[in-house]
Amino acid sequence: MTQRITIDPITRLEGHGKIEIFLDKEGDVANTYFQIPELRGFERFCVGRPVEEMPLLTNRICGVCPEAHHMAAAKAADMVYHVDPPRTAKMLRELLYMAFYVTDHATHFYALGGPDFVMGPDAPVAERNILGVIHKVGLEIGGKVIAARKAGHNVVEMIGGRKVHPCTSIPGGLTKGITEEQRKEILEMGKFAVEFGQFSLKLFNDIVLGNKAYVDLILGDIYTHRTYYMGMVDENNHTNFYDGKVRVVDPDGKEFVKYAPKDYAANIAEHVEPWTYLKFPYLKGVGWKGFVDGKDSGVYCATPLSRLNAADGMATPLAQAEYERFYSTLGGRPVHQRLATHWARLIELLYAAERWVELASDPEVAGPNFHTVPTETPTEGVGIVEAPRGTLTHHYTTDERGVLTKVNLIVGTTNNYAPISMSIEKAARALIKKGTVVTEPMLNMVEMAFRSYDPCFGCATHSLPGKMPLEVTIRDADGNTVDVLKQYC
Amino acid sequence: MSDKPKFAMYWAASCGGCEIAVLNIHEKILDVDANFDVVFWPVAMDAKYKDVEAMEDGSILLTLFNGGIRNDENEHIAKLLRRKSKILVAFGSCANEGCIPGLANLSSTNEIFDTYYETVSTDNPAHIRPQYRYQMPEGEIQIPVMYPVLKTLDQVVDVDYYMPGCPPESHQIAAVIDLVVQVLQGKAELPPKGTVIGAGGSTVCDECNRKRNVKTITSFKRIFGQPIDPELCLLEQGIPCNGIATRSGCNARCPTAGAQCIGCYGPAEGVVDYGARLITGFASVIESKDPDQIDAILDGIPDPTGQFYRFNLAGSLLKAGKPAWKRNGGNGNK
Amino acid sequence: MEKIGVYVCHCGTNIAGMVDVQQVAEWAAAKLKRRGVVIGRDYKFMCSSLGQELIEKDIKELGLTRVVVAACSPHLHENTFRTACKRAGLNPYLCELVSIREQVSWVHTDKDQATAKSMAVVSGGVERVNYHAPLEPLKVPIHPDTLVVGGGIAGIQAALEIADAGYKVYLVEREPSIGGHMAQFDKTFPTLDCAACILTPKMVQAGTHPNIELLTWSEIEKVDGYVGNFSVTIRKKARYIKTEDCTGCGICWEKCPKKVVDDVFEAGMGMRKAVYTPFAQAVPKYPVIDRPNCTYFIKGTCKACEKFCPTNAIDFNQEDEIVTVNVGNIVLATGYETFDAKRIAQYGYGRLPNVVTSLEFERLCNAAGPTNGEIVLKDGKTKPKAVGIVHCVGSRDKNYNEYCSVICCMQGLKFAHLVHERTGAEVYNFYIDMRTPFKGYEEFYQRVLEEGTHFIRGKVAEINDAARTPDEEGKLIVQVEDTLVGVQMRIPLDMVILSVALEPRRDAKETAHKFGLSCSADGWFIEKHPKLDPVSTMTEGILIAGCVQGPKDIPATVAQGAAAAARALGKIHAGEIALEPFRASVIEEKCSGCRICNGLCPFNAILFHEDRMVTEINPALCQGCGTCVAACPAGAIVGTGFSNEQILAQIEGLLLLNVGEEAVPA
Amino acid sequence: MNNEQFEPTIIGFTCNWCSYRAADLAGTARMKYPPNIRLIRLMCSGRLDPTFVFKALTGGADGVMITGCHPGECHYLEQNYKALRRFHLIRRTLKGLGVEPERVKLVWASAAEGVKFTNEVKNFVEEIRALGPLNWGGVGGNGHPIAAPITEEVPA
Repeated sequence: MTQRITIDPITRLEGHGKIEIFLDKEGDVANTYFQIPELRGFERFCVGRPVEEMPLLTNRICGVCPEAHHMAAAKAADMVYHVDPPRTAKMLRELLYMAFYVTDHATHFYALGGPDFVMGPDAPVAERNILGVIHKVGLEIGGKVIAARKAGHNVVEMIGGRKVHPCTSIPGGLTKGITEEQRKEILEMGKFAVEFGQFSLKLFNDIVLGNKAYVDLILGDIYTHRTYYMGMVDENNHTNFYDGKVRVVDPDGKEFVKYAPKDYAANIAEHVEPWTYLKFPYLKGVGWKGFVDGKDSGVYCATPLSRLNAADGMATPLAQAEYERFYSTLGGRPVHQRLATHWARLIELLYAAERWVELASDPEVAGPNFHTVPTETPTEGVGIVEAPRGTLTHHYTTDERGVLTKVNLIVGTTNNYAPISMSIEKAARALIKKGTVVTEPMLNMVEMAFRSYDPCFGCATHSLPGKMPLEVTIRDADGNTVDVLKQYC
Repeated sequence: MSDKPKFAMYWAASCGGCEIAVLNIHEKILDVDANFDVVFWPVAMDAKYKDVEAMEDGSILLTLFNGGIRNDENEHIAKLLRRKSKILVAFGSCANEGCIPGLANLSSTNEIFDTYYETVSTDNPAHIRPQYRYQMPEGEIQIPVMYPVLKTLDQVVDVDYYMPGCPPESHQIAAVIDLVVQVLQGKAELPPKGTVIGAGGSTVCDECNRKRNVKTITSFKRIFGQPIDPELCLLEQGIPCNGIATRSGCNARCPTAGAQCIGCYGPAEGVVDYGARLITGFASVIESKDPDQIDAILDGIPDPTGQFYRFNLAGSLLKAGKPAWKRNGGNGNK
Repeated sequence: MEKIGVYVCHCGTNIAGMVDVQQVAEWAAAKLKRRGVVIGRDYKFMCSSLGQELIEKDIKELGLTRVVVAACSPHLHENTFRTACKRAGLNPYLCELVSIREQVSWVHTDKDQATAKSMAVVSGGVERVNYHAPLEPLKVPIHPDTLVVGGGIAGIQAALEIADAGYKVYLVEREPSIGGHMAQFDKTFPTLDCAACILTPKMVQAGTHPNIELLTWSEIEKVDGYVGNFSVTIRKKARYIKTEDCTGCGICWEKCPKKVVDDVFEAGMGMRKAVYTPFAQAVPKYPVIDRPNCTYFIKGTCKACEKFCPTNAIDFNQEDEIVTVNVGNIVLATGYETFDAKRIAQYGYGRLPNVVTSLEFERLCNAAGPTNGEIVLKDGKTKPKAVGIVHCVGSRDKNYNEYCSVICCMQGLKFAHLVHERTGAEVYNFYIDMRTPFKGYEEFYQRVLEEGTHFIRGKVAEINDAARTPDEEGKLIVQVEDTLVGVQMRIPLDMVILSVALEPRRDAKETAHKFGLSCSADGWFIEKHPKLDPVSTMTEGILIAGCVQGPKDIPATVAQGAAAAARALGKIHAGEIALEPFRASVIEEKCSGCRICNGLCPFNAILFHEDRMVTEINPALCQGCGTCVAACPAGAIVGTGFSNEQILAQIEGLLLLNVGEEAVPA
Repeated sequence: MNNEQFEPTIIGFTCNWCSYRAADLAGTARMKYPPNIRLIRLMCSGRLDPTFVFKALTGGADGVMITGCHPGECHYLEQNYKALRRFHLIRRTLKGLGVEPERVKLVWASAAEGVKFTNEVKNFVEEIRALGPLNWGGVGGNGHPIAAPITEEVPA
């Protein structure tokens, strides 16, 4: 006799999932498959386009983090033309990027990941969303969230020309600078962002860390994986989102490798499975051993948590303090508990806000010298930034006119495809046992595993059109379908 | 359930920028909450697909549909929402004209696979390609079938209104929400079916403050190749700015920011083929009567096809629908 | 939905012979119902009054709102059918004439294919006409003054006709005097009356006519405007003569020390002075000073003319004068030039002194010419004993001009007669074909035959002075094959006259461009219709007369001059003209002021309002070419008569059979 | 394609003042050319909107012939040069779209050149025949009459 299990779809992540769960004779989980169902083909159709369009075209890979693609593309294009943008240009780009980080992390914590904690995993569905959060924490705080996002978007617009899909980065710098007035305005907004960062961490303290159940949940085994961690660092091995080298630490927190963008292909490879459109990146130096964690598996993770694990500290004081509190609370680096990612994310938010203020305080950011005209013949370039959802790599080759002949992209969430699959399977195994009647809150806890990565399949599916419908199919040992649950959002 | 009119927003093959643009109306989002019962909005709230199926046809008042139609699942839900919605709005460039992902219509499915699964960083000695149906030890699993071309929403279902932009500008979204709210309160009328909403009736130049003269083009230049005069029309500086043919409504954001318009708002009112308008606009004012010289000048546009159809390819005369479908590996008789 | 009537013409067998017209009509009625076709008829001659009545009847009885006629080229009968619709109360522009004769039945050879194509053409018309809109012709007032360009017999005739009717004429001539080529001739065929005797009275008339303003020694600089309302800029070249004081007494050219070869009027056969009138009866009588040759202008001293001028009419400080005149119509009668015989080296022209061109010979036998009418050799005294006349020099010749210059045969006969009469010499006509149509010409041919002139049918191969036999010594030898008897001949002669071709003016293309006309491949101006409208051009208000339209003799030239005048007079009398209402206009809300179109109009019909940042089109200046409509990137410019909707629909219609009738929704 | 010879469909855009009259002249002179071409009369080649070319190719034409007055002889003085420029850019764009640029041809023919017109049509028909049919079917994107949406389901 086969049990019918109803499961609600994974939502509130910027993308959808298609999960196949197979049960064995005992009705335990035998295997799960997490599939990405679509392919968009940017690598193909960007070929033939002029390279200076990449910051505009690749924006459209992901409307959630277009700024990340805009920056990675701009940096790759700089390298293609062998041009080093003037200091003002670099500062402007990073400033835009910091403002974006604040809005993006805020969006995730309050609208996507946050509700699990603010409302609690077992809160009624209708309330487990941003409106619910606002209702619970109060309109005044809701207003703060909205104000913070607004501030970030205003900066993105001032420097990037548009709120979504910025348009000002070109090989050698930007098409425009900012005025001194704008700088002051941006500085003020930055100060507000810092407050907001501190406030958000306090909220996390009170609601989450103050609640033992949540802390246990975070520290519980369901949400733990021992993998390698990746993140970009500056010359002091402090987290940096815009520029630097990519550092990877092993499950014990020891540096495994630190590579410059141009060497990415020597360190990262992508594994292909026939049952999904998306590829599985892994550490070349370790090799692909399948969906397993541990030191011998090339599977790595690139998330806010990973970035903290991969760095020796934060480059700004307030964030550094939180960084230390984070590890002392959770028992030292590296932290393997995925749910801690939400906390790490807030620490990054604070860092971004502080960096925002730093940059906006330097008058040179409003200087007139925001572009260097490229003079060299274009050839090849790699641009890497830390997207909120993981290390983002753009690699271009062009002909002598700067028209693309080769494009390769390894995108934020993609880095985490393997670990996400593992987390889902682990959660499923923990939850679906011998005919358990699966409850909605319990399933939301599966989703929480998923959601901690803040997976963005707009990004991951850069190679895919849009979002993944979630389809959970549960089958018995004979392969008969016990139930198919389709969710097209 | 409240008796407020029902609102839904869905993303098919899109980047999510449209959702963000909607979130970016900031306080206005509370108006949506106040005036609508949001029944379906994947990015912002939990939702049950089966609930949507269970709804009466036409019971959703307003659905903003963004994203293009890349596979059978996209088309399936497009049809479902069409059935359930009184007003279906093609929201954003993807749903309107295919947007950047529509550039995929230049290549066949296999060409896309052969590129993506063989990149420099890909470890694929067996040249594995995704299988729509695949036999695992535990049983067969499937992934949706990718269409040979990306289609626009009105190529698969009947569309009531079109709202262009990549993404639509937040102030335009806010304006449309105001309008709908006013209609709900009986203070305003809905525009006729098929109307383009949340945009202007002219082209970007209409909102662009750059100085303009009688146009003649002696050469085309790349945006990064030289200093740009911040005052003068970009096209007159030789920068192939698409503003002349692109629908107004964005406040000429890109030209104002010193970047050429790339055309995300699509064709102006009543235009049949967006690219054709640009071709004729650019070509008509080339300053030469000599074929060779004309060619030399046109060499300044390294990628005419991308230049003229960047956002519009899936909605263009030549690359839309059946023929391209066939050419890209689909069965032309479909 | 429109109610469309489709009418397919048999044109006797012209169409019906190659197209199953009945099938086409029935197909349209059946298959194009859903596109609005309510009736499809075929008829023997749609353009006949009965055919037109058929349409009118249906319009009234079936309430047709659109009409498609499939017949001959719209250039022939578009108006016919529009007028028919108008009579029946349907706006004429709701009628579309599609061509299945010139473009189907006459050019195709397979009846099935021709019938299929006709269907396509008809459905194209049906789709198109669905998008037609009622239009009203554009009324333009006609300025009563007229400009005549060219003071030859054609121009003079046209000018006199109009002036006599009481309207003002500006007669512009490039040379110092009117008269043109005819003034250079001695006799005119076939009547042999003296050219001067019949021409000079007309010249005087023109010169003194109160309604004619002569502008000789003048050239057209620029033409603006449109029919009814041209504004023409004319350069009056400096004469260095105060015409108000000059009496034309002639003392100045008597006294002028500088002799110049006159290669215009005397065709290089005679001399003139640096201050001169081309000929005695010149009109106007005032001379001009030929600046490049005038000693004073070259050396800075002389002024003989000034010293002796009894009325102090000489003025070395005169400068070119620019005048602008406004006229409603323009008659172009700029005439022709003669073929340069040097181009045919084997005829020895320019090398052999006694090989002369027809024009030179005209001067030679002209009583007022360099030899006072004595036909003598280059030595100036010897009378020729044998003279040859070579026809078609530069005409009917693939290497030069393929056309026939029309006048050469009669001119050759005329010369033969004159030579015979004045020298008694033997005369040989070397011809390809003798062409003597028209009144009295053939009789003249007979007369010359009877005078004993030799006619040798054959194209002259070579003319040289390389004697082979004693009797050839000092002679010109003409080598020719008499193709009638098939023998090669060497004919020793004293003088050979080359009947050189008439060619378009060297600057014909420039002139055409100035006036917005088009030239044929040969360079002659193209008339509106070769048969039915040989005096009008494609450009409303600009008429052509004389050889500018193609080679012709004096009677034909005079007739065409008069015809052109009549045309102009008709318009002037009507006071206004109705123009095809095909015009472009800007939809202001759509115009973004991008200024793409601003530089595209050669007629300056497009203006830009800086204040409102929008473009506007002046309908009176717009010629309806549609270039701006096609160019507007915003689709903000619309054109009546050839709108996007109409053309796109016509494309769909033409391709209907390719995609299947059902593809087009009702 | 079956083995019987391919009969291309060609849309020809003619200028009211020159090439259309050249076509008339070809007719009055009873010159012969294949029936594959169907003519549309424009007032001037300058009226040629690239949309017309794309429309024709999308609507079932295998080739498009653009004709106008010879350079310098345009009835509207110089509008044919605008057609020339557009023609060049149309060809470049078609190439990128995967359509052989040779399917669009520009021919200058004066009102007097009935013979030239006839020969150009003959040649072009053969050129297109050699290229084979344009597998472009008949569907356009922006809601024009023939642009019927595709609604076929693909089995998942």
